Amino acid sequence: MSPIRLRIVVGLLLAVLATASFVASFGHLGSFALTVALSIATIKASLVLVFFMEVGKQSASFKLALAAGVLLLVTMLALVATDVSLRRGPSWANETTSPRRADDSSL
Amino acid sequence: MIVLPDLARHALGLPVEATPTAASVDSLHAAVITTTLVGTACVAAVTFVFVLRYRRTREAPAATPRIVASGFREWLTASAVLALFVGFWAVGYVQYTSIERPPSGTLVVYVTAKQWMWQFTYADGRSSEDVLVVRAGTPFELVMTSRDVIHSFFVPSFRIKQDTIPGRWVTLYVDAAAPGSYPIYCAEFCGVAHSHMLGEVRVLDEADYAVWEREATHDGYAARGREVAASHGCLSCHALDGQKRAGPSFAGLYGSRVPLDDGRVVIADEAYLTHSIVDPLADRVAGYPAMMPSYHGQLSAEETGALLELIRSLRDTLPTQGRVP
Amino acid sequence: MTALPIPPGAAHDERSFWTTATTIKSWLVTTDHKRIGILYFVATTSMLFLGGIFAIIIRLEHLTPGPTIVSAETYNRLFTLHGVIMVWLYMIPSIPAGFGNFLVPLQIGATEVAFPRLNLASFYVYVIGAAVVIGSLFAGGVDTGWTFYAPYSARTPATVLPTLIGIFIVGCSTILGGINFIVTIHTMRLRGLGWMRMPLFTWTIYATSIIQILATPVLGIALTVIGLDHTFDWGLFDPARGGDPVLLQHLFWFYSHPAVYIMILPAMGVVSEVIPTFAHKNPYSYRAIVYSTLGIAFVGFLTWGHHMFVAGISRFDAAAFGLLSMLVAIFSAIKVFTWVGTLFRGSIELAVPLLYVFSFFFLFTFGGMTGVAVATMSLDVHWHDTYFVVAHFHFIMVGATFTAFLSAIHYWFPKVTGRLYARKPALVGWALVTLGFLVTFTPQFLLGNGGMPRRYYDDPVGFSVLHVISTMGSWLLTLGMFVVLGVIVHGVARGAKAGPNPWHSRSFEWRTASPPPKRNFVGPIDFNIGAYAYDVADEP
Amino acid sequence: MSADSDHFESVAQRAQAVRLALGVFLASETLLFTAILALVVGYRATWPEAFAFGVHHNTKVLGSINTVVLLTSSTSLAVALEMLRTGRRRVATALTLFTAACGVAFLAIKITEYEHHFAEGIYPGGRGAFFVAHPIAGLPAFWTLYFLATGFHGVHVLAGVGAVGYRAIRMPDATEIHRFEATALYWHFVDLVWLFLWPLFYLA
Repeated sequence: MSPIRLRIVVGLLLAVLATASFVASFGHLGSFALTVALSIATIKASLVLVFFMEVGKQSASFKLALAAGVLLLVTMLALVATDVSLRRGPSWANETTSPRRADDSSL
Repeated sequence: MIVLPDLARHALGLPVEATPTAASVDSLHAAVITTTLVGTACVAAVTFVFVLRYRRTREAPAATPRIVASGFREWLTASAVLALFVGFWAVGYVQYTSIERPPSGTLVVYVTAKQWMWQFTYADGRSSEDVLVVRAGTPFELVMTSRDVIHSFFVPSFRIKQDTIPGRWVTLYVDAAAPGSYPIYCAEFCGVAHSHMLGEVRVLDEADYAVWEREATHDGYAARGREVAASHGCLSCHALDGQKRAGPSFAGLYGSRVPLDDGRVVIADEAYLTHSIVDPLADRVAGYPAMMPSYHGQLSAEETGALLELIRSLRDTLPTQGRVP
Repeated sequence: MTALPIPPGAAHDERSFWTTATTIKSWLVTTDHKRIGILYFVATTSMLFLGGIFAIIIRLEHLTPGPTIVSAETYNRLFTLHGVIMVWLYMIPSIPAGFGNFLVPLQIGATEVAFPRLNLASFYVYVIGAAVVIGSLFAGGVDTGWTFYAPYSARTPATVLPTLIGIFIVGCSTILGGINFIVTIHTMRLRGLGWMRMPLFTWTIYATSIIQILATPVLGIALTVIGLDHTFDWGLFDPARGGDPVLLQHLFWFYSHPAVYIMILPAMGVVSEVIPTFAHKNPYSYRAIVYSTLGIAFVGFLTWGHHMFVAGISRFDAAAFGLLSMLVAIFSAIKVFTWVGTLFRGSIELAVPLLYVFSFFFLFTFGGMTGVAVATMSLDVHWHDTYFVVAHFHFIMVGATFTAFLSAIHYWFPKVTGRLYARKPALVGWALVTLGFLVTFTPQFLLGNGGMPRRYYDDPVGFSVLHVISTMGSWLLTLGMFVVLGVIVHGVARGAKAGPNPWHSRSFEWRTASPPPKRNFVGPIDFNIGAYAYDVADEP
Repeated sequence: MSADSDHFESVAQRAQAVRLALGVFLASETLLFTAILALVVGYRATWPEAFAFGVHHNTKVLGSINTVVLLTSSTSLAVALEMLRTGRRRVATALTLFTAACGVAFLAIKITEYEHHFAEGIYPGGRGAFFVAHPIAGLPAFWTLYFLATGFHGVHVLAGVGAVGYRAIRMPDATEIHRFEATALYWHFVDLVWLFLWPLFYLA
C-alpha cells in the first residue's frame, strides 16, 4: 500500500471510530460510558501518533520526550484523583449526606 | 518514647508540649534533629580532615590517583540512608493519622474561621469567640470550616495545625490536654489582619470547667428563640437540623445565598428574615410551596429578635442538602 | 544529504568575543551565546538586588513586634514581591540562563547553541516579563504571597493580573530557553563526545531544562485560572460555586516543587565543577552524580504534595507524597557523599570558589536534612507555614544556590573576563556572606519551632529577640553582597591578566582562550583527555 | 539561510534539531493540557452528577461535527506531507490550504457553540439564567472548565491555522521538508488534544 493510500485509509478509520463513539454515547452505559469513550479516543490517538506523526521513525530522544510528557500526565491525574476521591469528612459527617461523601476505606 | 529533656526542648525553642501526641511528636522531632546535626557535623568534619590532609603544597598541582567508587558501596550507603528516611516517614505517618483522624463519638467542637477571628460553637449550641474553653484531660474533635478564605488553625503547644477550607469540613483530634492557656495562631495568609487573628485555648480543670458551664452566656437568647418558634408553630414547617420540610430549614441559612422562585438570589440577612416573617410570599424561596401564613402583628419585637438569634446560632450547623453554608 | 558549505579554513576571529564588535547595537542584537549569557547575568543580578531591598525592609519591619516602618498592606506586598522577584526573576534564570548560556556550548565543543535567534528571543521575552512584573509594583502590587492561594487571590482588592501576566511571560522565556538547551546538548556535541564524558555542569543544565519545559506549562495554567478568577470572577475556586481551592494548590505545587529543583540543580553543577578543579582530582563517582541528577529531575515531579500535608488532602496522598519526598532526598545525599569523596587523596587549593563550595556543603547539608525533617508528616503539621519552613528554604535557596552562584562567579571569572579577582577582598566577601547568612537564618529555625507563623506583620509576644538577631544578620549579609560586588567590579576593571587556564582545570571550557573568541574554539578541538582526567600529569 | 545555519555540520543535523525541538515542545504542551485535565478530573470526582448533567446538556452534534472536521484536516495534512516528499508541490499546497480551511471551519463551529451556550444563559463563572433554573451544586464548575479547556484548545487551533496557512504559502523546498514536518507534528498534536476533550465534555 502506498504511503498516500495508507494515510487515507487511516483517515477513514479515524472517522469510523469517531462515529462509533458518537453512537455509543447515546447508549445508556452509565459509568462505562466514559471508559468506552476514552478507550476509543486512545485508539484514535495512537493511530494519529503512529501513522500521521510517524513517531516510530522519529529519533529516540523525540520518543523519550513524548513519553515523559505522557507519563507525567498519567501520574498527575492519578494523584489528583486519589486525593479528591479519598478525602474523608468529620467522623459523624459520613452518616449524613455531606457535600464531600467519601467511601470509608481505611486510608 | 524518649521525652525531650527540658533543656533540649528549651534550646530548640519548642513551647511546652500540652498533649501526649505533642510529646510523641517531640520525640520524633528530637530523633530527626539529632540526625540532622550529626549528619552535618560528619560532612563538615570529613571535609576538614581531607582539606588538612591533602592540602596542595607545591605551586604546580601534582597528578592525583584516579579513584572511582565501587557501585556496591554507593548502593549500600544510599539504601542505608534511604532506610533511615523511610523510618522517619513511617513513624511520621502513624502520628499524622492520629492527629488528623479522631475516633468517632468524641466530644465535638465546631470551629468557624472568618476574616480575622475564630468562632467556636460547642455541642450544646453555646458559642464563644477567639477563646476555646475545654475540660482538661478529655479528648475532643475540632470540626472546622471557614467562612471566606483559607485560614489555618494552629496551636503550637499541641503541635497541631489544619487549614480550614471554605465549603468543606476538616477535622483535628486533640487528646487529653493539660490545664493551661495556649495561644492559637492563623497559619495561612488570609489578608491584612492575618497577624491579628489570634485566639486562646483555655484548658480548665474540673472545678473551673463546672463554673464556666453554669455561667449564662449570650446564647440563652437563642434558647428563648427556640421556645418562640415552638409556640408559634414555626418548627412544624422549618427544621433546625437541615432536613427539607414544607419550608426551608434554618440550618446554615443565616448569611447564605438563597435562590428565590422569581430568579433573584438574595443573602439571608436580618432584613430578609424579618421581612419574610411579616410578608412570606414577597420573597418565596425557589422550590417551596406558597403556604406560609403572615405573622404580621403576632410577634413582639423581643420574640422576633429571639427568632433571629436562633437562626443566627444555627448558621454553622451542617446543611444536609449539600448546600454550602 | 549535502553538507553545508563550511568556509574552508575560515579565518576564525582571534580576538575575544568582547572585542569583535563593541557598539551597543552589537550587544542588543547579538546571537552569540556568550553575550546573551552576560546579558542574562546582568539582568538577573539586578533583580537579585531589587528583591534584596524588599528583604531588607521586611527584616527591618520585624525589629519591633508592632508596626515599625511600613503598614500591614505594604508589608504584605513586600513579602509577596520579594518572593515573586527572587523566585522567577533571579533564582530560576540566573545560573541556567546566565552561566548555562555562556558555558554549555564551550563544554560540549560547539560554536553556538542550536537556535541562536531563539536564544536572543527568550532573553527579550524575559526582559518584557520582568518589566511587566516590576510595572505591577506601580499598579499597587499584589498581596497574596508568591503562592497566590485561592479564594484570597480571587477576592483581594489588590491588582493581581499584571503580576500574573509578567510571570506568565517569564515562564514562556524559560520554556524557550529549556528547548534550546535540550536540543543543543542532544545534537551539537563534538563528534566522539559521549554522554558519559560530558562535564557535569552541562548534565545539570540538561536536567534543569527538562524540568523547565515539563513543569512551567502547569504554572501557566495555574496563573491563567487565578487571573480569570480574580479579574473576570470565573469562580473556578469559589467554594460557593462548587470550587475546591486545594485543586489550585495541586496545580501550583506541581510546578513549584520541580521549580526548586530548577534552582538547586545548576548550583550542584557548579559544585561538581569547582571541586574536581581545586582538589585536582576526578569525581569520586561521575556516574553517581549523573544518575542522581536525572533522579532528582524525574522523582522531583512526584513529591509536590509535601507542601500540602495540612491543606486537607487525603491520607493516601499524604502518605504517597511523604514517601516519594524521602526518595528524592536520597539523590541529594548521594551527591554530597560523592563530593566529599572527591576530596580524598586530592591536591586541594583553598581558592575562594572552593571556600564558597565549603559554605555550600555545610548549608546545603543542614538545609537538606531539615528538608527531610519537614517532609516527615507529623513534624510538618507543627512546622508548616512557620519560620522553620522559611529557614529551610532560605538555607537551600540562599545558603546553597546563592553561595554556588558566588562560587561560579569567582570560578569562571577568568574565563569570562580574562582577568583575576583580588583574593583578599574576595575572602572578606565570602566570610561576610557566610556569617551574615548564618546569623540571619539560624534564629528562624528556633522561631519556627516556637510556632511563629509565616507572613506575620505583627510578631506575637515572645519572639522579638530572635527577630532582632535575624534582622542584624540580614545587614551583615547585605554588606557581604556589596563587598563581593566591589570585588567583581574591581576585578573587571583592574584585575591581573589571567591565562587561558589559571586554575589548571581539565574541564573543556578551559581548553580555549580566556576570554574565548567569538566562535569558541580555534582550529581542531581535542577532547581526548577527559574533562576530569587529573591522573594525567601534563596539561592538555 | 541566516548566520545560525552554518554552525550545524549538515542539513540532516539541522533537520534533526528542528524535529527534536518539536518533540520537546509537544511534551511541554502535553503538560499544559494535563493541568486542565487535572482540574477536570478533580471536579468530576467531586461533582459527578453535575458533570453528567452538563455533558447531557452540551451541544453534542456540533462537537461531533468538529471532531470529524479536525480528523479530516489531519488526514489531508498527512497526505500533503507525502505529496511534498514525492515532489507534487501543487497538490501539497492545495491539501495544506484545505487543512487550514478545516481549522477555520472548526473555529467557526466553536463560536456558534459558544453563542448557543450564551443564548441558553450559560456563562463562565456560573452566571446566567441556566444556573438559576438548574441550581445543581458543582454545575458552574463544569461549564467554567468547559470554557477554559475549549478556549485554550481554540487558541492552539488558531495558532495552528496560522502556521499551516503560512506553510501553504511558503511551501519549503526539497532540503527544508523538516519545516513542513514540524508544522504537521504541531497540527496533529492539536487534533490529538481534541480527541480527548471531546469525550470528556460531550460524550460521557
